[in-house]
Amino acid sequence: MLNYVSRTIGALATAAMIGAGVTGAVAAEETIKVGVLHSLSGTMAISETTLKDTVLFLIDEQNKKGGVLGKKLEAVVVDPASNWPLFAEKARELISQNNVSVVFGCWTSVSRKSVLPVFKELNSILFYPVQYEGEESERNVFYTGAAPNQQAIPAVDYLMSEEGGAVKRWVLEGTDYVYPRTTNKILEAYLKSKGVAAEDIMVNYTPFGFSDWQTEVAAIKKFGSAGKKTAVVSTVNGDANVPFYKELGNQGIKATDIPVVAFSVGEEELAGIDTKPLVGHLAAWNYFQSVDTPENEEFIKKWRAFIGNEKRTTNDPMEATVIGFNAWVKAVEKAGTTEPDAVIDGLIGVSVPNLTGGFSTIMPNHHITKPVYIGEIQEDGQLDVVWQTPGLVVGDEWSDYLPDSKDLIADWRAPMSCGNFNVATGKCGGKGS
Amino acid sequence: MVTNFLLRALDRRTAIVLIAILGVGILLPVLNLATDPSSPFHVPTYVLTLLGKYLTYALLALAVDLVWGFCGILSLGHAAFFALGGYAMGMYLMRQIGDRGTYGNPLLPDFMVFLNWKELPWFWTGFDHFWFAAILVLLVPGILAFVFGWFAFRSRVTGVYLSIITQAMTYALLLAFFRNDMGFGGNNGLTDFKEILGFDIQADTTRGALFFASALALAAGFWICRAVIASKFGKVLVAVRDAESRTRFIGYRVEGYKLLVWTLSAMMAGVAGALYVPQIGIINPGEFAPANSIEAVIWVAVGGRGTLIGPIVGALLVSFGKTWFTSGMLAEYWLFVLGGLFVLVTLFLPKGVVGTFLARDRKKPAEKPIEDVVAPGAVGQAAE
Amino acid sequence: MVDMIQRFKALLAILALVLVAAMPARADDLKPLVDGLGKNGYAALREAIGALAATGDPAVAPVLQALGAGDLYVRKSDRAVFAATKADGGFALKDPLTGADAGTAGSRDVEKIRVNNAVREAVTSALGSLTLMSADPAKRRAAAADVFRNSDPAQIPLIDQAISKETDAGIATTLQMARAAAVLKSDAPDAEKVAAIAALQAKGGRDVLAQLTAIEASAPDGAVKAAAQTAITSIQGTLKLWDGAQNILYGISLGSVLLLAAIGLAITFGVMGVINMAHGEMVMIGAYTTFVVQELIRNNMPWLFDWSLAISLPLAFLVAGLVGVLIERMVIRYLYGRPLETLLATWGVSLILQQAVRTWFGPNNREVGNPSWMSGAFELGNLTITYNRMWIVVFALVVFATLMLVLKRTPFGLQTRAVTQNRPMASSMGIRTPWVDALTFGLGSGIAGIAGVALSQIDNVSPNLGQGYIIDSFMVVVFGGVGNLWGTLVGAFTLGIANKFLEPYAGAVLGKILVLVFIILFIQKRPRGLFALKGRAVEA
Amino acid sequence: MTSTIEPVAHAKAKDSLLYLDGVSVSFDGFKALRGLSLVIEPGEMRAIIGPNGAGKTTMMDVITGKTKPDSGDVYFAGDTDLTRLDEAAIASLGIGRKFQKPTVFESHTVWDNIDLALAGDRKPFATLFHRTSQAEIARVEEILDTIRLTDKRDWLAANLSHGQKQWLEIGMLLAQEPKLLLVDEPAAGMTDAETAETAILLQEIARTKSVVVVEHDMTFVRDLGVKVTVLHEGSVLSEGSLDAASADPKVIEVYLGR
Repeated sequence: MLNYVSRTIGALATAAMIGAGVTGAVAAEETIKVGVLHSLSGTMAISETTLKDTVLFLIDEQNKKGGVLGKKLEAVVVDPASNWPLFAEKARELISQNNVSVVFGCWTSVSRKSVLPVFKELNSILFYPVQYEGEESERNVFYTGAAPNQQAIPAVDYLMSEEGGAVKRWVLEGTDYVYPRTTNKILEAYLKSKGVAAEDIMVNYTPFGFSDWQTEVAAIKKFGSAGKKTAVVSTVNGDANVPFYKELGNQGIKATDIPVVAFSVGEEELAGIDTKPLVGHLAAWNYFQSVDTPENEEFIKKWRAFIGNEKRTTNDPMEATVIGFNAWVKAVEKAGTTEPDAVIDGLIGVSVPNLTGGFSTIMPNHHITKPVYIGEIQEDGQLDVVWQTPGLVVGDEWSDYLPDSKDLIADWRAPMSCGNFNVATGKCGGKGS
Repeated sequence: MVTNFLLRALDRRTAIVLIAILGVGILLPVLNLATDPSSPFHVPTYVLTLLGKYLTYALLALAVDLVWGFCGILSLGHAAFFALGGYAMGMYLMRQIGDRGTYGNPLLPDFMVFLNWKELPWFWTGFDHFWFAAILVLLVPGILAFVFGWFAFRSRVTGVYLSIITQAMTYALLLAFFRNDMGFGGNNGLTDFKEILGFDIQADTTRGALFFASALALAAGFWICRAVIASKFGKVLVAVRDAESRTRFIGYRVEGYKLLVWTLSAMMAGVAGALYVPQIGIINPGEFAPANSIEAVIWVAVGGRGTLIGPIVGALLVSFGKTWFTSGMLAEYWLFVLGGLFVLVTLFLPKGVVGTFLARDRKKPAEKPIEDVVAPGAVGQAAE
Repeated sequence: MVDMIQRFKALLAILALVLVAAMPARADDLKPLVDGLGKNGYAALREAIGALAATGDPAVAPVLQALGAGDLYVRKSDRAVFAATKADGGFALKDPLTGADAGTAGSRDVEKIRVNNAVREAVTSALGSLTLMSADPAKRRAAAADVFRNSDPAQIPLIDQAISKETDAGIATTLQMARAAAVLKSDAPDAEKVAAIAALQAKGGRDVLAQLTAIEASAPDGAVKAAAQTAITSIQGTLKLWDGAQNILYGISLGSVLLLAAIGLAITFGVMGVINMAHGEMVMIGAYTTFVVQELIRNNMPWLFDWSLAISLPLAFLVAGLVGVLIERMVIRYLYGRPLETLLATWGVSLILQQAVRTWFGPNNREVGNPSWMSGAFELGNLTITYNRMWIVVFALVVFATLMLVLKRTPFGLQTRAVTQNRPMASSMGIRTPWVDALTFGLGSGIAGIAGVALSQIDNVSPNLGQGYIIDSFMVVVFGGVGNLWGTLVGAFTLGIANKFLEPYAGAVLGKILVLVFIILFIQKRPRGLFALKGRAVEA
Repeated sequence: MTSTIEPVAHAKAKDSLLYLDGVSVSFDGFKALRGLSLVIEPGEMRAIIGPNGAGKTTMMDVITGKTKPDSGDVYFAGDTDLTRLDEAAIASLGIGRKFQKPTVFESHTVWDNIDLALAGDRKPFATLFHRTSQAEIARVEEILDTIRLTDKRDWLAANLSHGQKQWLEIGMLLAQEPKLLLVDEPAAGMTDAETAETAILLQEIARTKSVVVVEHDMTFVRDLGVKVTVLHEGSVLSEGSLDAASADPKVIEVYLGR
């Protein structure tokens, strides 16, 4: 009896030891470790695997140039398996067990929220490369994707303009999670500030992975038949887009009648759809594969060579990863160390070339400057730029169109060093009153 | 009566297991806090939180085993109870943030602020108090289980049908909690916790205490399960598992038994969830995913259903495997391993690791009562 | 701005009228107009389009078409406009008017003429007026529809002219409607407008409603506004009825998808009692088979594309069926009589299959195209019926009927039923039960495979495809009653229609939750589903 | 409770232990019982015979509450309407049932099997805190003795032989202390010696309780020497002594006529 109990406990103890041993081995110091925290299995693998490959590609390129600070970079890849709590566990593992100097990772907001406390507690750096809802600025995180004002608002501006179709009536169609909810809140406030009446805005949410869009598309059609030019602003996420667009195409909603502008649909998603019926629908991003610059051409060429696929697409989050990575390299070289505090301080103001022929600069609010492009879907699945902002747009972490965040700003430079400084009360910590 | 009920189950073997669990529960936090990081005996915080998570999983597995291994109810929805317990705790932790949220709103959690909620929904009242949350950790899963079970068992929904509707239950809850309109933070769930009972949630001492609390809960769960199984009630459960209609014909109202053990099990799962959340730092609707429930069942199957040690061992083994395989270049193979494990265990180790172990110890026909081991074939019979 | 465009359009139409009869201008005269397309800015571009359309020369049509398709480029050196196609290292240039070769250019020497929706609309509108009197009735019909949509008062004379020449009754009606709509926007006398409203009301439908709502909103109080209001109320009333019909239709469509997903499970789970959690992955395998077939066809025999689904069907059946047989032989056969354990083992199998597909094909969505006969929609009264959904309904019913026939009328079906009802007896009568088991499981899996072919037409083809259907499939089978294919049929359509009726009121998420709760409660009432087999045989 | 028919039924059922009148059950159109009527007196032992599909098992299902009849009355001990009760309530009234295939709790020991069947409070909480009393131990030992399994008390029931399982099941019935025992083919699969012993065991039991035995084995029925009811296609074909029944031309036709 005692026998098996002790054996069981022995096994447990061994397991614990191995757990500690395998991951706790002290890293050999001749490399700088870079953590990659993207889901390689589960529902998010569809988007995140590409970003893992991108980081590996960038590390490879950097090592060809001799690494950083004379040391080679070494990727530490983990798979949080689209499981949000696992993101936190893996982040802790990367930082405290593998001693990585920086982590590139996360796609969904919830995964970022899940790892945030870990990065704060262990004081490390996360580069987050995906467009998101804003309303956040943390010392340990650098947001290289678009904030709402770098994507949603310019897109709506374009559609409201004469050349964008002078849209008067809006459908805000989204997946029911925080990014669409917040974006739509911001857009609603913005549209109303531009004189759009409440009855000219329709908001609808569907679940993740939604596949039967008949009712929703019919409702859009109905809403669009009120005699005013109507457009759909789509924050539909991930897999649900393909059936959505298929239904749009089949029900004959042409871009010239009711254009759909999407913030989560890029080249990667379109690769899974027959785009012929979708020509003219729009997407707003800070990068398109079709952008015709030498930098982009070279990047695509090298990327395809690295991945061994001559047709592999590129997309906006990849560009955001590139910008983040290059900025980190630059900041480390400037600081002469990978010490997080030095790098975090050093990153502000770092300016690196983006792939669309300009420069992106890391701002004191840990967001970056980006150009905004509106593209229309082409028959070949590419997005052709039809409009772009005249200059770079600074990412605005706290939206000016939400009542509770319009007074907040973030500035991580000393002496303010605050992610939610209230300009009305002059206090850090978001306190409004 | 209750003391007696518990003490009666405290045979030598149970005592050893309890001491072992509590010993680990004390030893590891002490090694974490009292030793220098360079010491070979040092337990890193990472390992401590990881094992703390495993312990809550083990408690969940124990809960699943209590109904599946001993009463033949295969629940594919236990993650729902786990998550509900977690949400109850998460709501308390959210209230503890107070005005330290990003917007500094003293009344509302952040996710309500930026979605323009004006007041706290009624179901958030009371969660300022730990005792209230602690009660709800037990009550919410308990009441859901009771209502669900009351309908299901009275209508004699059994076997596969029951499994499938438990899955429907957790799936419906998953969809419901995803809805931002519900007021539970939608897909992002509840996160950014600061304090529990006034202690910094990220402090090593708090982590140590939570680890010990998890061990304590596991030990208590083990003891209660042991006492339940050893009682006449437990024998009736096994009778129900092996031959449900026979049990009815000798006069036991089976639904009452199922309902009681089902509710007890759901409450245990709720406690597991409540301990899981502060250690992980987030609770979101993903915890309701049917796949999570199935994974819990796998822990039990791997460890050995119908034994009480089995689910604990299974949960630890599989979770450890998951941690190990999802790091580095093995990541791509994790699902192959997990999938293969399911297949191989069902095919070759129908009694699980511990069950097989025990069976090897007792080859000859049993000469004394065996409460822990499932007889071969019995489980299949119980299934239909 | 809007005003200006309106006036500009009016001018154009008059010009067009004048020029329709005039002699076609020569290519040389058109050339500067074509090069005008190369100016920067959308406004300039639209002006250039107008200028081209104003020539009324049919030779302009291909230029505009090329522009709409995004095939026109400007040579940077001389701002000349060409139709360009990608050739190695650069572009092959052609004169857009004559189609004559114009040499090549490097990829950095030319610049694409950017086309956006507004430009595309201008192109369609221009083409519409150019093709309104085309000899091809199909082109005329499309043009008439465009004219109706634009309902530009300036085009009234043009429309009148077209009506007088039109021989096709259908096109003539559309033109009449277009005229009525245009009249409403013009400054015609109220009486004429009221008559136009009556004409439009008679046609009804959503696009008319759109036109009328706009009129109603802008018209001053008076006869026109009142007439518009009555017409709107009347059309809305009719549409409400149509909405009900549309919901049923959507429900049937969703039901057919559920039926397809569940029908294979009705065999493996319903008939054989195996809880096959890998069922969704069989659907996925079918969808990937379709992808592979289409990929081969695209690369080697593009003319076969419309047949790709027909070719995929038997292959998907075979591939998924074969995988099913393998699973049965390697795993499930050891687990008969232990249904809850098959659940665990097949869940494991499903994880392995998902990851295998992810490893082979990559985690991304794969493109499966709709063949032409499955693209688009047709109108039936005020119902929009999309071809792909319609064919899927038909397909689901055909699969169902075939399966019924196989099970009821063939020796194999007889053996299957014999084995599932009384295994020892069947075996002692000389039926090779292991074979029947394997083949039945293969049949269920194969059917899931062909369901995958159909579902690839409306959903993502990704490793997660199967996961999306597994819970719904189980709900359908359990709700309908295990062991009864009719139950699966009725269950699928009931749940589909219920879902679609709830959705407009409760929203997609709550609707789905309500359906799930309903099923949970329903199972309490009838623990063995809608079409439960009663009696001792079931409980034994 | 005060419908006009019930008093009549009560009057007829009053003196009987088990009273079935006009009971019909159908499954998807197949009529398993059609107007079955049967009366068992207190202390009576009755054998029920009939070909396969005659409705014997369905009749047992109706009495024990597993199947609800479509029509007809089922009364126990005069005035208890069994159609309104579930299996557990009926068992608590004192109706025990033994299945055709021996059904014991395979992963329990012989002792626990009897212990579980022992009369007592069957509510969940009562069993949770139940402590086995000396009286109960004595009673289990007594029953073990009766069914000749004392030396196997710690064996798992799964390890018993077929005959021993049959006896264990009978022992469980005894432990229930029922007023009426329903026994389905107790001799199936037994050796001749076991069959004979089983008959003796049943007769012993019948001294204090009413017993209904369903059986195919004519020798066994003859050994019992009790009144016989012949069922056919869901209703009673003939009733009386075995000899009288087997002389009944209707019975002969059913058994030999085809």
